[in-house]
Amino acid sequence: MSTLQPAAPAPKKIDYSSDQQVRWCPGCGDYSILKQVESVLAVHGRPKEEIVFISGIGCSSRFPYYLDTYGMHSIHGRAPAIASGMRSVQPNLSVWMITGDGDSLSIGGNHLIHLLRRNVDLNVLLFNNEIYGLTKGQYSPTSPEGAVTRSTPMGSTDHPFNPLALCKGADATFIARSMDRDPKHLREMLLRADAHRGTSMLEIYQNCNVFNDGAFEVFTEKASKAEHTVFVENGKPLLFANGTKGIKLDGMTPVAVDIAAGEASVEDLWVHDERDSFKASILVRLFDDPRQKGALPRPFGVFYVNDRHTHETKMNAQVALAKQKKGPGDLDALLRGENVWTIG
Amino acid sequence: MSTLQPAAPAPKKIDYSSDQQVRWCPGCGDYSILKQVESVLAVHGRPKEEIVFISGIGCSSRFPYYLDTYGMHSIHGRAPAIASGMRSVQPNLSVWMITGDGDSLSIGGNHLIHLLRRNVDLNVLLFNNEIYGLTKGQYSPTSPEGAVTRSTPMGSTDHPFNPLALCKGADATFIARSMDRDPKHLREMLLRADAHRGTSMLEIYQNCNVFNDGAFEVFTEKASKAEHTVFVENGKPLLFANGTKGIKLDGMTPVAVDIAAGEASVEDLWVHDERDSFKASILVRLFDDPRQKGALPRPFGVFYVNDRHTHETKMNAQVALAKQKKGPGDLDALLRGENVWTIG
Amino acid sequence: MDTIQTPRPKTTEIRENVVILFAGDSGDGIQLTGSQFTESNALFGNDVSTFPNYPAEIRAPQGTLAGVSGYQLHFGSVDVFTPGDVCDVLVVMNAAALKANLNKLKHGGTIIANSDGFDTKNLRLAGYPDIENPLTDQSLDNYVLHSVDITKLTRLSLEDTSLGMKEKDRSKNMFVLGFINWMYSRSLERTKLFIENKFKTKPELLDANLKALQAGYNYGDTSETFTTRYEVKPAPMPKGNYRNITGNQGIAIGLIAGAQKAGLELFYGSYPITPASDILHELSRNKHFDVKTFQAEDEIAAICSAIGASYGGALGVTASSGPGIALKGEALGLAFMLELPLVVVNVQRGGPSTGLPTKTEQADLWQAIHGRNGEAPIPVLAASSPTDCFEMAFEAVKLAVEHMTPVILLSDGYIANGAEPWRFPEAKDLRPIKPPFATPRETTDAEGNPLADLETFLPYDRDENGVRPWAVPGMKGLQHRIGGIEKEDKTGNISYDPQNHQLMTRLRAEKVERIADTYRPIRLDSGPESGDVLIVGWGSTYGAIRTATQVLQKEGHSVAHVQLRHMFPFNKGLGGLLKRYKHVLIPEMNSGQLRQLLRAEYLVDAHGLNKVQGMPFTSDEIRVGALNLLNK
Amino acid sequence: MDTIQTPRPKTTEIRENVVILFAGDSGDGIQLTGSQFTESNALFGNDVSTFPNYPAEIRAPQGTLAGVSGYQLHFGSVDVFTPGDVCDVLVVMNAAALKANLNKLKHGGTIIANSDGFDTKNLRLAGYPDIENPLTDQSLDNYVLHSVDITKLTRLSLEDTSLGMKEKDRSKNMFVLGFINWMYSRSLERTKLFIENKFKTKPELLDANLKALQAGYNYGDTSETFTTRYEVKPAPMPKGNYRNITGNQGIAIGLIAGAQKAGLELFYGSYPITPASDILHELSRNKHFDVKTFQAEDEIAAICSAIGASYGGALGVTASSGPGIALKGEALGLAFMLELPLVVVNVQRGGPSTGLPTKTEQADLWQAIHGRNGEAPIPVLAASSPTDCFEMAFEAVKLAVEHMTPVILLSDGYIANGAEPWRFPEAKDLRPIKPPFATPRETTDAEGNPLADLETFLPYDRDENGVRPWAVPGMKGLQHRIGGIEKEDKTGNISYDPQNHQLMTRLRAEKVERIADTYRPIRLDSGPESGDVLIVGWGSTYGAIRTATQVLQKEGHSVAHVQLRHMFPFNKGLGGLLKRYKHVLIPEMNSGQLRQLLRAEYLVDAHGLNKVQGMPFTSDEIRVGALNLLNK
Ligand SMILES: Cc1ncc(C[n+]2csc(CCOP(=O)(O)OP(=O)(O)O)c2C)c(N)n1
Ligand SMILES: Cc1ncc(C[n+]2csc(CCOP(=O)(O)OP(=O)(O)O)c2C)c(N)n1
Ligand code: SF4
Ligand code: SF4
Ligand SMILES: [Mg+2]
Ligand SMILES: [Mg+2]
Repeated sequence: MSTLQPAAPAPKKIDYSSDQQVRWCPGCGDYSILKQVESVLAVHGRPKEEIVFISGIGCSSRFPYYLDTYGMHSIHGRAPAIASGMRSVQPNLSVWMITGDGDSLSIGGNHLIHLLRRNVDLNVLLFNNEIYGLTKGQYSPTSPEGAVTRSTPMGSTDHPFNPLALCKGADATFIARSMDRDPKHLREMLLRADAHRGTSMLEIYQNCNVFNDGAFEVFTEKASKAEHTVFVENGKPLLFANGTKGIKLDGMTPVAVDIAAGEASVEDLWVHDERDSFKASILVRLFDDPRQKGALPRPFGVFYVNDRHTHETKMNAQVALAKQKKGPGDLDALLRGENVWTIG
Repeated sequence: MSTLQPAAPAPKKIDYSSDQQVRWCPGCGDYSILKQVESVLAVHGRPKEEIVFISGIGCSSRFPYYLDTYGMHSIHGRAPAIASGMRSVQPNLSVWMITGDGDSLSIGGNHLIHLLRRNVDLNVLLFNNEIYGLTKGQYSPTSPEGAVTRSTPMGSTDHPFNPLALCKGADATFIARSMDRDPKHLREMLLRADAHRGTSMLEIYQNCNVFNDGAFEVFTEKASKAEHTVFVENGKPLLFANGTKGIKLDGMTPVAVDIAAGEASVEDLWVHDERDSFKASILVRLFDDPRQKGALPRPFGVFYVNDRHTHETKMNAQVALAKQKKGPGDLDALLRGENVWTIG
Repeated sequence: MDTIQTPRPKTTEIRENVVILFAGDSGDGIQLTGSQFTESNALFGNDVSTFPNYPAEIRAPQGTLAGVSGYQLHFGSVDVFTPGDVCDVLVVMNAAALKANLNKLKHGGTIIANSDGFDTKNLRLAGYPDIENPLTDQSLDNYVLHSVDITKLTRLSLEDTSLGMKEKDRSKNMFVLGFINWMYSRSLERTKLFIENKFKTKPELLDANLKALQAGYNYGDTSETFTTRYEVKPAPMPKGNYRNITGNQGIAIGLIAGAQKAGLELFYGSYPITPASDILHELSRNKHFDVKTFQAEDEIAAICSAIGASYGGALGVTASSGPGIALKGEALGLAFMLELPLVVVNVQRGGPSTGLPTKTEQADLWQAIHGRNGEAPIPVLAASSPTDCFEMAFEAVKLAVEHMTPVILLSDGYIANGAEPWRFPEAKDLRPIKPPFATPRETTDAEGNPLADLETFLPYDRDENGVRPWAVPGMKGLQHRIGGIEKEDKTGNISYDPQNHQLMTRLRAEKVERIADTYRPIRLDSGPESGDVLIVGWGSTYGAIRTATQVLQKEGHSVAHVQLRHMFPFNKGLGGLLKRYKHVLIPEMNSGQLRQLLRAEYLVDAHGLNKVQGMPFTSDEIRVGALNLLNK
Repeated sequence: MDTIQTPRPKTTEIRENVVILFAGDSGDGIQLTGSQFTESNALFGNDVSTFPNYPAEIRAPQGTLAGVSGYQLHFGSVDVFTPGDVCDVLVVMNAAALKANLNKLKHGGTIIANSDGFDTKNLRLAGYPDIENPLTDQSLDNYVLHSVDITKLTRLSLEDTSLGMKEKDRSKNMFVLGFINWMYSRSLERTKLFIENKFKTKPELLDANLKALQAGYNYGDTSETFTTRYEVKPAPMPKGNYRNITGNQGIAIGLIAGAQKAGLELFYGSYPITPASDILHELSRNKHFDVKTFQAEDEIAAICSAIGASYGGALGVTASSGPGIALKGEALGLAFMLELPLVVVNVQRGGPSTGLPTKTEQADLWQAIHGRNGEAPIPVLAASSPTDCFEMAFEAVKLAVEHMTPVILLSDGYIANGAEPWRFPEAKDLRPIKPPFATPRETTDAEGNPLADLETFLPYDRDENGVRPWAVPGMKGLQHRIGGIEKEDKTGNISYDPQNHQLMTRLRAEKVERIADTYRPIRLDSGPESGDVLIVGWGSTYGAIRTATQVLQKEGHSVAHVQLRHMFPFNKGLGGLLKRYKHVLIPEMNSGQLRQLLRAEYLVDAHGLNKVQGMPFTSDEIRVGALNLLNK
């Protein structure tokens, strides 16, 4: 992991961008994510050749072309499997996986949940724009019910995934959410994700201004942001609306309370604990439709962290152990096998 | 759903079994599941031709051959997709899906979670034997870490799925667990699953006595069962060890308490509520390794029920609505299109 | 340079056919301009053929070559089979559009350029050498250049609207459309109707677009520089009712027509992919035809859901493009083993792997015919034009349903997006389609006691065509189990018996071979029954080959043309036909896949003409290819 | 009938070769008996060939035909290439085993039957007509029948052990093994060693098995009914060190050897499937050779993880069987586009779809060669015997690594599980394998300022063989981006340019064609350089064809035999060779897939001999096929 590397004389941020012209639509949320990723890479100043970006297919998955690191723009939905194989034989590089809501939750859903349970050490950036961008606007597994898209003129009938609830169900060891329109928070989340050993799942709300403009407006726009978002921090109470409101647990059910109006005091509020698996499974379920009144705010931040062993550490340990037990492979012994007989 | 059918003069149970010889290994847990399913079918006495069993590939997936209903033994992992298409055009039959832990959680994982979020109305019986049976004993996504199998001579390094936690994460609307060795409970769970409208996910612990014998012994054998299992019932407190112990919630963390020893009284115990999504996400996580001391007992029963609309009802509603708006399709109008010109 | 003045008399010249290419930024509304002008000409009675050519990026950076979107239209008073090899007129909205397309303009051709799109920024983005402006330097002297500040003129025409600059500029394409309609003596009526209907709900935009359209038209009338208009008379097309249709529309409509004729629900399970997605979009708008569209989680689920639907008694259909079809191979084998109806459409694109998603190619023929494990022959059809997409889609449904087999239909990006006039049929004239449903039966007597003499239902008992009965869940007394493991003849029970496997392998193959008995006898598209060269085409090469053959024949060469629509099994007359010519030439947008199949089947030393550039053949490329053979 | 008495002198007869088939319930330990007796004979110096034949169910119901497991062994003092067409001796543990296999016994052959397995229950399960016992009625008069109550004798021999009846009966197979060793004059030493080692930790079972083994041996010595023993002298095999090897072992060892020779880690990504799983099991036991095995969630993840590993600088390998390979098509296209090393093994089984999982077939050749979207030629190899599996696996690694391309290796269930003696090589004698790694480079000067004159690294710049450099993440100064979209020549940047697509398509194809330059010149396996019939085989048909050709040649016919190991690209000498014979005969366990490829490539009117029964050819079937041609 990059965090473990001696930080060399930090190259300027510019260094990490490639000579390829960025080809997203003007105004696409992907630009700001690219910008923050470049700045985060610069923080560690990890040599370019020690960084790998692997993506699937989609607008978001064009990402690797724009960085002067190693990169693979693979096939639709398969980045987790490719990254797993790559990481299995390259335990010391910094590996990032770039994917979209269709790429990782539709065609790539199975690979994603297996990546998470195996806890392969890499950072997953899930660009969630609740639409298929590259194929020009069909609904995705995260599009809300009723979404009218090119493939659902009468409205989508599918209940959407709650991506982070799914990841929690798959025993992810790092779960966080951020958004394209909050560079500071995004940057922070990227650093946290990068610091975690294991699969870091970072969902990033990303605006597709061409096919699904404003999908996350209530969370990103000044006017509504405070009321509709809660930024969780470890050890801190769940406060929102500029500290005037909070979330408290009544039994196992989270409810919003107005602190200012004295409905409850800060002491009564739910205090965030990144390490509490049970609480995390509830936190990821704070997913009410913001259009409903009385809806709970949408949480952002690091919801859960767990230090389970990573896939490649155990895999390498077994190889080491095998060598220790049997000695480094002797090819002639292998060729001979157990029962040899000689003729002549 | 079968429950909605007028029960015809109930045919004898025998009626439902086909003329094909059952070909599981002697002693395989699959036999008892087959027996209970036949008896449950007999309860409703639904005409054979109105019942369909669709399976993937695996020992368990041989199931459909043994019933004289309609059945398809499809390909590995794809039963959910096939059943979804079939259900989309056959809203009135009783549809059952038979699958194994490899079939549905390894190769079929993505189809399963999408089946659950779409809430297609059918009953999923997941035969979990924590092993690949048909291919002669490789570890599966539910095999415990360290499992020594034909493909993991040094022990499995993968963290296993908690199948029902995964299903909850995928927003399943019915989640339950039972076991091959408890016919009475299994029968009850099958009836509950059949009664639910939407995808009923029933995980069944099944013993593979050839490649993974005794995987669930502690839960199924008299000696240990009481201490290691808790059978949840709606509205009832979580009691186990023949009522001498119970589970109480301390904050959001479930702990086992000894009622007999007066550590707590029944009133303090967690009362099960099938409709509580937050509680359900904790219940499915009661998954400690029974070999650890102080491990919580493994819950069985119906953990969660939710009445979300089913896939096919909405799909059919849109067709009906379209006809209502545009009138039943007029082929000539379609052929003509909008802009016609005539020559000659 | 151009200022508006009082009208002056203008002359009108007659043209037999015209090829015009509109090009600009993806944001410039080029596709709309092109398709609207196409409609006008078609409605007027011209024969037309079009070639929309999008950039791969949704909206590549403005002003760059990568961002150029083009729409080529060929319309004429004579038969038209291709969008044309070279253009007579090139309309460009900016420098990049000119740079990217000048090579397609014939010498002496006309350029209409939006001068505002040639400022220094645009010139740099387009990569013009030290920013020399082609509109002002002498570089375009071999062409007739009209440099018009379309942006300014459009803004002027909208001065009195309250629209912002951005919105005003969005109407540039309407100005162009108006002008072109004037230039080719078309009335604006149809276009106005279209606009009114499109902006029903947005009166402001409606008003603006109509204004810009009219302004463009008037500009032609009044401007000094344009002294002549052109007219292309109606084409002598067969009597009948016509509409325009793209290949993807043709497939969607053909599938619905087939399902309706068969009396079946249409279940379409698919996962979006360029260039096949429009079939999904089209079908999802037609639910009132008992169409159910299912956007699956991936291509495997898409085909499997379609198989499930067919098992459930509906017509299961799935479509994708190369990479997605590759994922369907295993399930296709299941459908083949189950012997259920299934239509699988592959709208081919440039490969391999992700390849060139927005470009056209024919390199998935082998995959269609051989891309499965085991002995699994499946009928493969190929559509040769947008209208033929309808015919072949209907044929695919008929074969799949009546022969209880999966059928693969090949189209490609070129005809999928290209449009042509279609003399559409009447529903009653379409061939009937008869599903071989099994007949439900009583299994008990009145008292509910099992009937004694009832023999077991045989799901794999075949009729004279080798077709098994379609017993659908819910049908009384026909319960049975099917699966992907080898089946016993007739009963369908699992069987590992060696002889039975050989027998079933043969029976399944024979059933598919028999499908060739249903074909019409093979027919030349044009040319002598025997002679020097037979050009064998398949799929979207049709138009280019047809045009080239006509030229060659006019030039007096002994060249014939046959277009294959059944790629497997082949038409029985094909072998004999091939032998009647000195040379056989096979133009393909791949490295010789049909050629390999024909050589193996008929041991004919066919020659290949192969183009793998993501672009369709020009008719001249085919003509030259044939001439090379003739001079051998 | 048989009671133990004092030993009597016995005669010994010499046999040139013997075919013996052990058959019984899946639970009877037949596979163990067979493989152990095989080892004894091999170690003694016989040439051997085996054919294990499992039921599809793990443990089909006891006593049923479905549950019969068989192990056929052919051993001789002469060259042995097949498990034998017909058996000399049939050992059956129950009625079903007899019923299922009697047709394989030659007339006058010997039957050794466990009479205890012929009680009424067993007879009914085996479906004998109204339970007539073949051992007692006259039906087996044409054979030499020895009915022995093996169960009883085994139990007797274990009387003084504390084992339960069930455990005792599990030793039946040891009794049989002991007896057979006696019958063929083999010492028990090796078997004893094996048992001791197997039951190290279970002294009771160890003791019991040794007792039963000895009892079987003694029984032969003492029993009245067996008056003669047989002896098969060592075969005249080339000098050297030998071991037994199955095809799946051969592949696993060949892969490891290749990786070691190339100095690469071996990453094996795979998903279990019959009959390929044993490769995974074998490799997972050899982690100390820097082998990493990854049991993926499905076949797509399996191949993708292998691609990722190759991208990471290891040797990525994946294996499966037909249905699983079908799922890998899309990713295979990616590997082809990326031009990374990758070995894909297909251990073929009966198809299509799930087909006959435990039976053998060769029907995935087309899938291997054509089963992808777009123009994606990939080298395809085929192994012809268990030992050849090693050779071809090593060759696959060499070609994949040195030519930076995915390579497909075809095996099948027959050779995968069959065993034969292998004169194994020494590591030092294996060919070297040189990965075309790019050379890392400095990009900055000592002060860390970027070097001025550094030109950009070109990941798709090819060497004289058209091979690109392998730049692995972590290598300094070589960062680059690759993907499945068409690439610009040399730079590898995305390119939609038509001419570039044509060029890259050609360059990728030429690189693969050039691989044929590395082949040894084509060599006949036997027969005249020209003549009446050339039998062209591929894969596991080798042994049967070789045996048949030898017979035909002895019979004086002009018949030659060539076995293809490179299915694509073909050996350059093949075309010329085919033309030197009147007829070409192609035996295949499919409906004619190689035949189709050869007809297309060489326009040769080859004849097919096709068997699709899930069973290998007998040499006589091939002989008859050739005779029919000769008499044409
Ligand atoms: C196998 C395959 N199926 C389908 C496609 C077409 N396709 C490309 S991207 C995409 C989905 C894009 O949506 P998302 O993953 O959300 O990425 P976004 O464009 O929104 O960033 C699809 C369906 C493909 N390229 N390959
Ligand atoms: C595409 C494909 N891949 C792999 C296989 C081989 N295969 C058959 S069943 C199976 C897994 C069986 O395990 P499970 O689903 O748990 O069922 P069980 O036999 O344990 O009941 C596998 C890997 C196959 N038949 N098809
Ligand atoms: S289509 Fe949407 S997601 Fe894609 S580049 Fe454009 S704005 Fe961004
Ligand atoms: S292998 Fe295991 S799961 Fe399969 S039939 Fe035998 S006992 Fe049952
Ligand atoms: Mg998206
Ligand atoms: Mg299992």
